[in-house]
Amino acid sequence: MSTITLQLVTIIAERVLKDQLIDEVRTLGATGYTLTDVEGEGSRGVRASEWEKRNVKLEVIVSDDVAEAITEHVSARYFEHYAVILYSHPIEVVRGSKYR
Amino acid sequence: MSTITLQLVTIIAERVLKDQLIDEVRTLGATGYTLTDVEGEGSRGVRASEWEKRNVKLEVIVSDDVAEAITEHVSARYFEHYAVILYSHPIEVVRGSKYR
Amino acid sequence: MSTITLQLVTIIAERVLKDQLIDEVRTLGATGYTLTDVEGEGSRGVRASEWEKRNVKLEVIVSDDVAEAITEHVSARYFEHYAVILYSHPIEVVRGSKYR
Amino acid sequence: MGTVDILLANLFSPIILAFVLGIFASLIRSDLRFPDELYTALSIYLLLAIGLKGGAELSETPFLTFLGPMLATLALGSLTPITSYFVLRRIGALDRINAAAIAAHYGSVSVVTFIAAQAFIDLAGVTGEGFLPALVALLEIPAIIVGLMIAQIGSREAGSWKKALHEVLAGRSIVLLLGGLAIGLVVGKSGLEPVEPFFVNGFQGALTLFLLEMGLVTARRLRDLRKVGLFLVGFGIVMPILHGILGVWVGGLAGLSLGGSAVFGTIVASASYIAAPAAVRIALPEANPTFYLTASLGITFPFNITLGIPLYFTVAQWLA
Amino acid sequence: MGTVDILLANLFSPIILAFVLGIFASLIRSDLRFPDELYTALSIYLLLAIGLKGGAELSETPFLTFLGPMLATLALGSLTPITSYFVLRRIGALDRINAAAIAAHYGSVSVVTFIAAQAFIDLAGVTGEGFLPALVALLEIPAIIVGLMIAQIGSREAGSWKKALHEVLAGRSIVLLLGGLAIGLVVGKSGLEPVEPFFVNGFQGALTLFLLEMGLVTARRLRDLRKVGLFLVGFGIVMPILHGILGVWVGGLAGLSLGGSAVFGTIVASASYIAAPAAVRIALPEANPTFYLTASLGITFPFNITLGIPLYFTVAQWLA
Amino acid sequence: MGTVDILLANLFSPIILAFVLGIFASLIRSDLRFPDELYTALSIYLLLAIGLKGGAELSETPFLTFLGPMLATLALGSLTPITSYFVLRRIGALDRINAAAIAAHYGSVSVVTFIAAQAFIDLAGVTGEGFLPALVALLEIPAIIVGLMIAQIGSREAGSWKKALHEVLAGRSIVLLLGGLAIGLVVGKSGLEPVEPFFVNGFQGALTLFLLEMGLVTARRLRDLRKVGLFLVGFGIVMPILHGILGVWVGGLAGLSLGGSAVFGTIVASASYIAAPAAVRIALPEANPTFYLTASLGITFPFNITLGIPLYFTVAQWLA
Ligand SMILES: Nc1ncnc2c1ncn2[C@@H]1O[C@H](COP(=O)(O)O)[C@@H](O)[C@H]1O
Ligand SMILES: Nc1ncnc2c1ncn2[C@@H]1O[C@H](COP(=O)(O)O)[C@@H](O)[C@H]1O
Ligand SMILES: Nc1ncnc2c1ncn2[C@@H]1O[C@H](COP(=O)(O)O)[C@@H](O)[C@H]1O
Ligand code: NA
Ligand code: NA
Ligand code: NA
Repeated sequence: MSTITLQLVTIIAERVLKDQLIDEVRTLGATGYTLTDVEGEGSRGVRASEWEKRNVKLEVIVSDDVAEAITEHVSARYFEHYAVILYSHPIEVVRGSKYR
Repeated sequence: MSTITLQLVTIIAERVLKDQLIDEVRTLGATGYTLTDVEGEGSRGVRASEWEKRNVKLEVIVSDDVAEAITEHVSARYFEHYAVILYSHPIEVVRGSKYR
Repeated sequence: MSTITLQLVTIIAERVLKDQLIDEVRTLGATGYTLTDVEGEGSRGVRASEWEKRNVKLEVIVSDDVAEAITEHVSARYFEHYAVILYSHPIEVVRGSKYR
Repeated sequence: MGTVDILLANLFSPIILAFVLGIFASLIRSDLRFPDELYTALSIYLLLAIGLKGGAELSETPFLTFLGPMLATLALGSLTPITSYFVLRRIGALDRINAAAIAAHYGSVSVVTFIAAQAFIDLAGVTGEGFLPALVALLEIPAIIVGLMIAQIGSREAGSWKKALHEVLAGRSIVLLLGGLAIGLVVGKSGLEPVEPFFVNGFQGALTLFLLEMGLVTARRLRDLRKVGLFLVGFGIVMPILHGILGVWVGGLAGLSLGGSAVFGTIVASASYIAAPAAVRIALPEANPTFYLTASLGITFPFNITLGIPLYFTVAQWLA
Repeated sequence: MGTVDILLANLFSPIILAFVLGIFASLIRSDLRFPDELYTALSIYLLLAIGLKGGAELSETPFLTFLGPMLATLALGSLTPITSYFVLRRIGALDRINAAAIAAHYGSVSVVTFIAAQAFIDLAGVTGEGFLPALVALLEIPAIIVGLMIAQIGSREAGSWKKALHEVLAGRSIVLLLGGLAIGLVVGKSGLEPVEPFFVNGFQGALTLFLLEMGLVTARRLRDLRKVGLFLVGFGIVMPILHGILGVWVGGLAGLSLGGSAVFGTIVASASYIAAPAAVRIALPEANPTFYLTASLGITFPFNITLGIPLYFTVAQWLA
Repeated sequence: MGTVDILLANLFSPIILAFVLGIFASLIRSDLRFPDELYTALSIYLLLAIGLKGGAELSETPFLTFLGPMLATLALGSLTPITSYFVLRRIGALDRINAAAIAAHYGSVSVVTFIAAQAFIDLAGVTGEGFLPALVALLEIPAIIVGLMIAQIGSREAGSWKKALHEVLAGRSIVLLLGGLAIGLVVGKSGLEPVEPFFVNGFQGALTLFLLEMGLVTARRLRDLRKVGLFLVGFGIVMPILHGILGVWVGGLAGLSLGGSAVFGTIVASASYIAAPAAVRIALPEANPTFYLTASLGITFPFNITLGIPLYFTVAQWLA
């Protein structure tokens, strides 16, 4: 089975940012996304919701370039004031053309 | 701590396929699985449910051979007509004999 | 964008262990954690809850040393009697200093 | 009541207005969303409640009166997918697979539309037969089988029939409707008294909440209207009218009361959007869900609960 | 009412039939499933409601009548795990750890069984003392402590006692039962009136829904029956009968009314499947959950709510 | 009723005691937790119910009586964030951004506090105007706009205004309140009858359950009290008292009844902890959520529902 290597970029963020993060990763080139409700604690703590699972995990499968663009954007825009983390690692994907 | 390297195969699929996917990965050699309710959008869009978190993420830890077999099977059977994606990457596992 | 490599350690465990696992990974050096409700089956099967999504997935981003410590601890303490699995893989993280 | 009064009484009832509110909230992109679990909880409640009530009433009905309507149900359940299929193929020029998939939906039944019809005749001060929920369960199945059979003829690559059928037969709507009916039948009206405040008195309110959610869901479908083309929009309105009138008439012949035949016409007119999609998705993966879901949920469902039900009721009044 | 009438009245009540429907749905592999959140919501509601109602009634009961039943509860709560343990060791030849684990479950209490007993005596037209929910809370704890203590004797590797105890004491069933009781006590019967439609009138219906889910859950356990062996199946039926009769008798001695001692017998007979498993899993990880869960949830629970409760009630009638 | 009676009647009502139970459960680290979905379901229910009831009553009120209160609402909604801001800057010496963020919260409104006030005057045997829910919706918005405007003046880096505003205007509390109001208005009192058992009779009970959850949530906030400092604790009590008295007085001037002005005073006194935080988090990310959430949810909310409401009611009695 021929596969290609792409990046899986994971963003964990406070829920209030959900919609705008989805918009932004799409604009930067992601062809799809997967969302999971998660809970968590980190170094920043409090955020603007006492209800609803407090965080979302947004996963996008993208090329290296798009991964870099998303990383830059999220770091610049959200890291200072919001509870957001981002990480990525390579994965093997079948039918890679789908993610372009 | 001695660990061994196995594959973590992730399948994201529309919910209607949940039960048969589980059956199939077990038949192909997975000794266990983990399921998460997720939402998402990709290139195909619509599917047969307006309710319930629309996708499931099925994760299985398997040897390289089983990973390949699952990848072949899912590609052949589901990719044409269903909203399904599959990817994999290596992980370090303790007590690897459990997954044989 | 300058990133550093850390370990993403994933623990999937029966729900009754949730609180003590969180306490323990923090004690061993994790600066944060992310929790997801999951379901699953493995080789051990039954556990002490018929309700609530039966497993939790606990993910922590940590340095290699802490990853090793967590792996040792969880293996020693839980593997014999509880339904618990653990695996890890390297990820690229922005602002790595946060996780020390 | 005159026809216009009936229509207005329906349109200005809390349940229909809640449905409209749901659509409106979705259009202004409100963050109002029902958790999946609330949707599931409400539907479990509504299905069980309708079964229980029907069963308790059935316990006081002579069983023989059930035979005619039962046969009528099986007949129409096998006929309507075929009429739908031919209209879709001949007039709509759809391909075999998609036509069969949509036909399965229009032959089958929407339980919520049934419940709305029940609520409507209640409002109109008329009662229906206690066994109507049983007819709903009976009507849900044959059309899906017929639809899948049509698709199968001449197609080699058979989908998973057994799974699709089990999906419908052991599906939660059938289990809860028939289960509730059986319980109601066994305990009778007096045995149901302790649970009446919960299952009977609370019913209309819970239904209102449920239709608010249905409005939110339907609105999402409305966005796909353009994709399905004008023919399917017309089909989604004209087909139920024809099936509905047919249903009212046959229901009357089979011995149903005024209220009973109005409700029967409604369920014949209604199109499934829960059981059928799940079965069709498994058995006919090549069929395009945008077509069958948008038609049944985006067009026929809102048409039926707003204009269709009063129409079928009026027809039933004429024929009575 | 004669014994047979009592039995039939129980078996043909909506709540028991709903339980049977749940088992049936699971056997035919229906996709009917309750979301976890609905289960949690219903159990919060039921526990609080039972507490509130008990509290309001308690506010009109002289406090001294509470003393006897309280002591009886503590005594039986410490005795029943010991009798269970010896039967399991001597007759069943189970190892120390598993015997202690199961003993903790049979000493403790199933709140749903208690609620079913309350609903049953209501149906039978009898009332129980308002403080019965308090006895349930009281009975939940000592058995778990005694069970864990038995396991500890002679075992070096101590599990986490403190966590296990906190799990029970601050567990939501105790908090909601006692909290509801306290609120009901403070506001009294008149103060409870505004919330009566919700907490009192809706109760039986919500319980019906809840037992439907219990049926689904129990059925999953039934599949493990083979794994636990014949002895444990017998134990799960005979032990509650003995404990139940003992409970009815001691309850009567302690001054409880007919209804009160029937309910008291039931809770003594019942086996925990929520609080005890969680505590035992933490404190005795070596014990096999298949044993204690299948026995308490798969055998004793269905036995008690179908046959046990009418039996204990009949015994209470004889002794009264 | 004397002031003390009023106070005790409020403190010993099931809803306030349920709130206290929630706080208590959290303090003893009970595992009692409401699933998010139950919280959402209850809040959808409460908002829609309060709207429906208000709308039905409004349908029998001459519309002109609505004008005065409407203007009063807009005036106070613009004034209270400004008074709050100056107190926070001058006396509290907070920085501009945090002061503006908190001011937006104290100008806006807490719907649960409003509902508690409605329940309170019901208990006291007094009724309020049917359009009060409309005033709540009206009051929710201007303060948030004013708060964000204050923050904007002199700050270059504008947050996302449009998103923040849409978040409030199309937020589910506004949509459900106004939507319910519209439905109630259209169907009138008689049209609401079928859904009354669900939406009216069940209301107080559902509110009790909801306040139990609010207690659990508030308790989590209480842990942050130390972090916010003594000034903010005082502010969270004194500011609502001042705003509340002002509200009662202006409400009376605008023509509201005794019950109406008590409730109006309460909503003016209340601080938002749902709509405002979401909007402020988006538009003013630099503001510290610990400050505004702890003040509005941890201090002002519990103060208002326990002591505040009886106080505003007493003031309304004096002024009447
Ligand atoms: N070390 C970590 N490991 C795993 N998840 C983390 C870690 N740190 C933070 N997170 C997640 O990221 C979210 C935001 O983190 P923070 O910005 O540090 O508050 C947290 O709520 C967690 O869900
Ligand atoms: N680029 C992507 N990144 C992450 N998840 C994706 C991506 N594309 C698709 N998915 C997930 O896979 C599901 C099916 O995708 P599709 O078949 O493209 O509709 C979607 O609903 C998403 O949950
Ligand atoms: N091979 C596997 N692949 C993915 N998840 C697994 C696998 N084996 C076990 N798990 C997960 O780990 C949990 C505990 O496994 P076990 O201890 O084998 O019962 C299961 O409930 C699954 O969620
Ligand atoms: Na039909
Ligand atoms: Na017991
Ligand atoms: Na205010």
